[in-house]
Amino acid sequence: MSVLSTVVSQFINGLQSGSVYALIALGYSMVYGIIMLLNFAHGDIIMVGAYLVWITMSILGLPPAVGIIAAIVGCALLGVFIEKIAYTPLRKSPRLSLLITAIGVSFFLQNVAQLIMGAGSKTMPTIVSGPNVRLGSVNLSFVAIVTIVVALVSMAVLTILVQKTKMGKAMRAVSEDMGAAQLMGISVNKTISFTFAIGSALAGIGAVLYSCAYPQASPTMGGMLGLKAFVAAVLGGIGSIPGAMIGGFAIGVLEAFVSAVGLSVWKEGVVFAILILVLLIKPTGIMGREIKEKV
Amino acid sequence: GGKDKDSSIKVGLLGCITGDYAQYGVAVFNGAKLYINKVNAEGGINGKKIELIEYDDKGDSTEAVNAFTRMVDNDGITALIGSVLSGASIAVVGEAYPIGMPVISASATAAAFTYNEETDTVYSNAFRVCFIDPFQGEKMAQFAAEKLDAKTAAVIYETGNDYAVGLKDAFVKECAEQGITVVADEGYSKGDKDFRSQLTNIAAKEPDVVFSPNYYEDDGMIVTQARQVGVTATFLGGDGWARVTEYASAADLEGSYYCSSYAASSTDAIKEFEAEYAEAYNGEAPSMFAALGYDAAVVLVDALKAAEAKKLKAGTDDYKAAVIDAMKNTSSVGVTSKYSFDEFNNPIKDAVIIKVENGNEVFAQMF
Amino acid sequence: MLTVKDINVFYGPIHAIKGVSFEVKAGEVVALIGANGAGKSTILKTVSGLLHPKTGSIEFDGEDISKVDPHKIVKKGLAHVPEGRRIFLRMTVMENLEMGAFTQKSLRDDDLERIFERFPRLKERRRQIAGTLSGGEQQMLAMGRALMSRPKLLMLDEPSMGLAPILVEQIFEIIEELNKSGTTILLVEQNAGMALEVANRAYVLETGHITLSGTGEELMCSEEVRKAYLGG
Amino acid sequence: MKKKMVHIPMPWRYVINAAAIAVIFLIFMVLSSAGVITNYYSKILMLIGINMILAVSLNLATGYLGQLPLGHAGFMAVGAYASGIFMRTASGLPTGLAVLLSIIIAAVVAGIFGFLIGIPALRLKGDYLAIITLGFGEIIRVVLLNIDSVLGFNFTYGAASLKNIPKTTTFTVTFLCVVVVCFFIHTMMKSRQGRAILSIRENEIAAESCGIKTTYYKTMAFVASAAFAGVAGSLYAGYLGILNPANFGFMKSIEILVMVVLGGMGSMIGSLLSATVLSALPEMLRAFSDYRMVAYSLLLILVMIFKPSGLMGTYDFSFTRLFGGLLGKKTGDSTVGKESGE
Amino acid sequence: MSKRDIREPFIPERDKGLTPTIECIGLGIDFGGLTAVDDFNFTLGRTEIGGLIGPNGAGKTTVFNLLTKVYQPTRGQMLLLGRDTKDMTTADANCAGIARTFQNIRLFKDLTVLENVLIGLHNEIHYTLPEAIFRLPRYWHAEKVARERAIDLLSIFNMQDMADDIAGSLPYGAQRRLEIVRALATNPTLLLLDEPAAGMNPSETAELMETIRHIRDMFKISILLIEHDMNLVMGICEGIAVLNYGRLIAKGTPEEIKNDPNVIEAYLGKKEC
Ligand SMILES: Nc1ncnc2c1ncn2[C@@H]1O[C@H](COP(=O)(O)OP(=O)(O)OP(=O)(O)O)[C@@H](O)[C@H]1O
Ligand SMILES: Nc1ncnc2c1ncn2[C@@H]1O[C@H](COP(=O)(O)OP(=O)(O)OP(=O)(O)O)[C@@H](O)[C@H]1O
Ligand SMILES: [Mg+2]
Ligand SMILES: [Mg+2]
Repeated sequence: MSVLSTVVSQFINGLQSGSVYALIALGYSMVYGIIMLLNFAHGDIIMVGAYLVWITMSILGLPPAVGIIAAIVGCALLGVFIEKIAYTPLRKSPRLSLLITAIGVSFFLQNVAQLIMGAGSKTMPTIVSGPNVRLGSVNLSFVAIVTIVVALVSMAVLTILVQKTKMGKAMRAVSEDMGAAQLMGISVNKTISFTFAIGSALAGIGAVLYSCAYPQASPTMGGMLGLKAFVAAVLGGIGSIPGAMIGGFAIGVLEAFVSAVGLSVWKEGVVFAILILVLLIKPTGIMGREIKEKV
Repeated sequence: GGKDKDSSIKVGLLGCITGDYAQYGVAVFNGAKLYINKVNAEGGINGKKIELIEYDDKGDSTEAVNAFTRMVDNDGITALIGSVLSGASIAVVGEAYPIGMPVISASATAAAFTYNEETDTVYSNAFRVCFIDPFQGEKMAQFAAEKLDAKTAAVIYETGNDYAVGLKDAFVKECAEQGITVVADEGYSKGDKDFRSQLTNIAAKEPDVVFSPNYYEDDGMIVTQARQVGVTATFLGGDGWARVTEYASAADLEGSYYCSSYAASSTDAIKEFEAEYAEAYNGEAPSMFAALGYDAAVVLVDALKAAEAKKLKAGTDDYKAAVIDAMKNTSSVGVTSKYSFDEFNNPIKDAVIIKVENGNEVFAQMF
Repeated sequence: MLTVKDINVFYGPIHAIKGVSFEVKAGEVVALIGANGAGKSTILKTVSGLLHPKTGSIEFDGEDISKVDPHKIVKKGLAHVPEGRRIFLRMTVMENLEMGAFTQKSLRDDDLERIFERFPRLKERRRQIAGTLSGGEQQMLAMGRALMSRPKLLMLDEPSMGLAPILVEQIFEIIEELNKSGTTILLVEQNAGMALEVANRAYVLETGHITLSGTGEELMCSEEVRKAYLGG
Repeated sequence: MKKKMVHIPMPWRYVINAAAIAVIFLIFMVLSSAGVITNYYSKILMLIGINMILAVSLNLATGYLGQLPLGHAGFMAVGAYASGIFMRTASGLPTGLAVLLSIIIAAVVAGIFGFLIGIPALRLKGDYLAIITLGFGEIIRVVLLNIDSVLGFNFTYGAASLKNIPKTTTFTVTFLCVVVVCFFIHTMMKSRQGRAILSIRENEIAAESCGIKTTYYKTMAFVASAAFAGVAGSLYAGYLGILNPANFGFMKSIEILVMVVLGGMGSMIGSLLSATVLSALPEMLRAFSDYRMVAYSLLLILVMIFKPSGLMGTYDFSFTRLFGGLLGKKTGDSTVGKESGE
Repeated sequence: MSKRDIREPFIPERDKGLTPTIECIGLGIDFGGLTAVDDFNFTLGRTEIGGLIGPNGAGKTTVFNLLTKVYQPTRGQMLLLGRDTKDMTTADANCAGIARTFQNIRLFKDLTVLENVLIGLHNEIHYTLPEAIFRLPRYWHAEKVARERAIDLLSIFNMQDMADDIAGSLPYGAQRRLEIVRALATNPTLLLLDEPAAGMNPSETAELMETIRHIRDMFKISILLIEHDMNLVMGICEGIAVLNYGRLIAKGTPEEIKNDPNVIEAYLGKKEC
């Protein structure tokens, strides 16, 4: 293989995993945007999504489409349910309490999943399949193409949703000042639930794509994924949709190249070092808008 | 139930049954419990039931030490099966050695579990029924050279995992002896699911064999992705490969070899064990960890019998010494092998080489 | 239009409003005056649904709204410019105004024009981030935003606070103007003199009770009011 | 809201505090020599002590300074390794001296790391500070894990663990460290420096306008917080005798944060209490086996929902207040401690 | 603009021979494209009470932020007691003698009133961290002195009884007064008050006026205040500067300002105050 095609292959590798990070980061970012909560349970919602795919397809033997819908709808419902049970009562509490609750929810989901599904991982059935594409000497896997395309489309839809619809406006208002938003005629509860539903549905899509690329589901799979998505969201500028996208791709590609040059041992170190560097140069992330406090 | 103290022999069972490595812990627990329950059902030892004190350590050294101390102080155990992970097991031995507590682990593969290199001390109380890490690495390098005529090799392993690192180090060292050139040395971190970058590099070097001494879930993923990025080499692995066929396709795995202490359905004893296990645990098929858990219990129970035969009182120092002594000179027969221990308390048994054929893990040869 | 009957409002254990009743008739300007902490803002918050009374009733346009959520009350035609303005600091001036029209089907240019006419400063600063506006500019924005929802009843909480004298005058002019064009207004003010001047009727609030009420002029002449709120 | 304050005069307050601490210590010693406190319980007590130090040290940065560092385990790791490496080579020294030195070394090394990391990190605020410290914590872990294999020396032993560290941590040593650390933090917070730290939490711009060099005090609090985490690390090294980078991951930092928030931000007694509860809880839940972690997580969620400001709010306990209360008069420390309106 | 030399204080004869407290020469700042303050020339004598007025958004608070170094000026120079303040931070400016209150109150809300003042006294208290940790005599002494001083300062506003209340729980007016006390505690030569009477009723405002004058006489400092309440401004200011769109449009005595047609048009409105 030529150097160039290796580089291109590595780049595609990075884009593929980056797409998944980006989708998850988006959900992270949206939830953060609206209630300023680092939703540590977000990664675990993905885990639930993956199990939902596994259950519908491997246990119930239903076709992939059903599995995909089950994951997306299931995750959205779970997200809203968690928000209602665990986060709503804490809306007026210090933010850190909310953070700890989110950590509690994350532990809870992991351990319950382990109790129900067992500790080992489940092998995912094939969800999508198709022919690989050859571009010159570069081998493009079907799954990679699907992953990248789905991520890009989700992103576009979401951008339109947030910028052009009333719900999107409501989300922005609620994220700034819940009281004032109510006075504008916005239903805060509905808006927050909606945000969780969308964010978690994205996690559901993420779960499906992840399962296509890495066909295993385990109770602890959400932890590392969640963390990386979190990093991606912050890198891109938390609260920003294109930011989450850029952050996700950046981390995916970065990881791919760090591993490619034989530094995979230091991958996490390098990713965090880059993150730190970016934050020091631009403290609100790549796309984050800096809001100076007026004195 | 400690009402009648003499009516039971208390044995600790320690390992990670929650957390990232819970699947190994649960398997070891299941295997060990299967045998102990069997012994109890048959009337126990000397009319005494074996009472298992089971604690979870989450794979965490601190928790393991605390749980072990609790077993000793509050529960009054006489011997310990555990822990499951090497790190936790080493920490526990540090506590168990000074008090002469017999310990047998089903899965602590790190050499340091029974032998402290720096102080040159053998922990005389600690035994294991699994291979040590270097043994498997050496075996596979020899196998690659002698049976596969490999000239070049690549390795891919989890860097933060002492098991994987131990196997890989031994493999690389032995390769040098055997005249195999290691052309690529790629690592990854715990929790990684994407190995394409490393595998793309390996593919570019076109090695004869790839040694992937990790746990089966990762190995399955690695082999799958390797084929996607164009690695055609024969894959080799350690005993962590057991059940790998559930995690990668038959085509991708075809012709891979790994070294193990356990080959599913390969002997009558194993078949019987599989049947018992399936009956006890909802039809589940046992993994190597389950088999080793079972074997650890077998070796320990035999040693307990020896101590009982000496009419010693469970829990006393003499009793423990007798158990240790009996284990040292054991000739127990477990499901995977007949056991005896070398000077470092490591089991002397041949490795089983398993080959993946048509999606089945079949016994290839003893090596 | 608005009838408040015997409401009691609590902040946890703090009994902030103790059996207050008053009414605002369609087309009126009604002022609520009183010292710091008397409970003026609390009453407005209760009317707009941000707080709910423990007992008592609030009728708006013949409907009991004492247990209705604020966003539904806004849709019924009640706008509240809260204390401290509560504009969306990270949005631009324009976006704030759009938010004001949230209950409307679409943003209407004539609404926008009217507001820019009243507050030319806002037009100038259309694209500025609201958080960087000066205090007075923020106040204008808050009023402009409330007007975007075309309210039947507009509640203003200390609209003159922090404003330049010329603007204070303007604000009161605007209040009169709005009232003339048919908007009913409930006004809370520290600046009692100005408030009583524009008000048809006014209530004086002291530590959660209404102690006086009457027409603007009556109160202006009242000895007690002069002493306490008009500086002698 | 007004409290009548009757101050117990100063020297007496010290005597009361010292006596109370001595009594607690004596009770433990008596109980352990009577065999009531077994080896197991004393191990748990040591662990509680270590976690107490971690919690109060993080509380300094979180509760008092108002920042949210998520890399506290990194400082603990640095301290633990520094101390562990020292102890492995210090066999010639008398044990007491070696232990003392190891603790000081751990504190200094962790403090230096705190400084190096604090300088860039403290330029950021809120969640950005959280993520950047998380990053540093992870980098520390990755370096500890890989530095040997890269540079080819035997220093941390990476994944194979740093073994054979003398197990010198005893109940007494832990107890003393807890007392000293708490004393340091307590007296620091009741000084002008402590007030400067609090003012930054309350309103940074106003603090600057009061002539407080905020960068300096932020760094100071951060370094102190790191150094004390190093002390905890040192005790941990001597407690377990074996160190593996995996023990100091991101989850450990989270665990410490949970202690601080659960106890009540800015409440030292809260940190101490929740460190106790959260260290003992998994042990108490052992009987639940499989359900243990589920119960733990549920408890976490429930406490936060029903007591969002933490177990103790911002309440700070003082022996003298208790003592004064017993004497039937109210005393108050008018600086740090303040009663939350329950 | 009145004919007076822009480099002169309002009452040049009072503090003859003394360097003015503050001298701004052509000070200006831009925010992106927006020029918030431009060509700001202003001098305040050692014991003067000055007023800064102007329409909303004229740039008054921004001037305060420039003086306290919260913002760095885009152009121009600022001398504090004759010293250039170019490289100072906010904290340095305070140490050099500028203290302020904020338009939107910025107290240390969760701390007590006394602690708020003690934090103001931060640089007046002298002991090192080790002295504090080991509670050496200097610590006790300095703390005792500081506490007494804090209570003294609080008693200027009759707030000594509130010393142990949580600052955030005080009524609004008291919070404003506490901010002034905290600013005074930093031992300033120039005190900047941003709308000190906002949210106060007329009788409270009258009281505040007295107190401000009293503070000047007692501490012999200069005071610059922003206020929209003309009773207060005209009542106590010895000189007034009027800003509009970031530029000075008038400067002079209250009488002069009251009758300046520019000011009436831009700020006061037609009605008599
Ligand atoms: N969020 C709250 N929690 C507790 N008490 C509150 C809260 N908000 C207001 N209060 C109390 O309720 C009473 C009434 O407050 P309110 O804000 O309605 O007064 P106000 O008349 O608007 O005063 P001001 O002129 O200062 O705006 C006061 O005693 C106040 O301290
Ligand atoms: N950080 C900033 N970024 C952008 N524009 C700013 C910033 N700070 C102030 N401005 C603008 O500068 C102008 C002056 O603001 P400033 O706050 O100084 O007004 P002010 O005279 O104090 O008004 P008020 O009396 O209403 O408080 C305003 O138009 C404001 O929008
Ligand atoms: Mg009010
Ligand atoms: Mg201003």
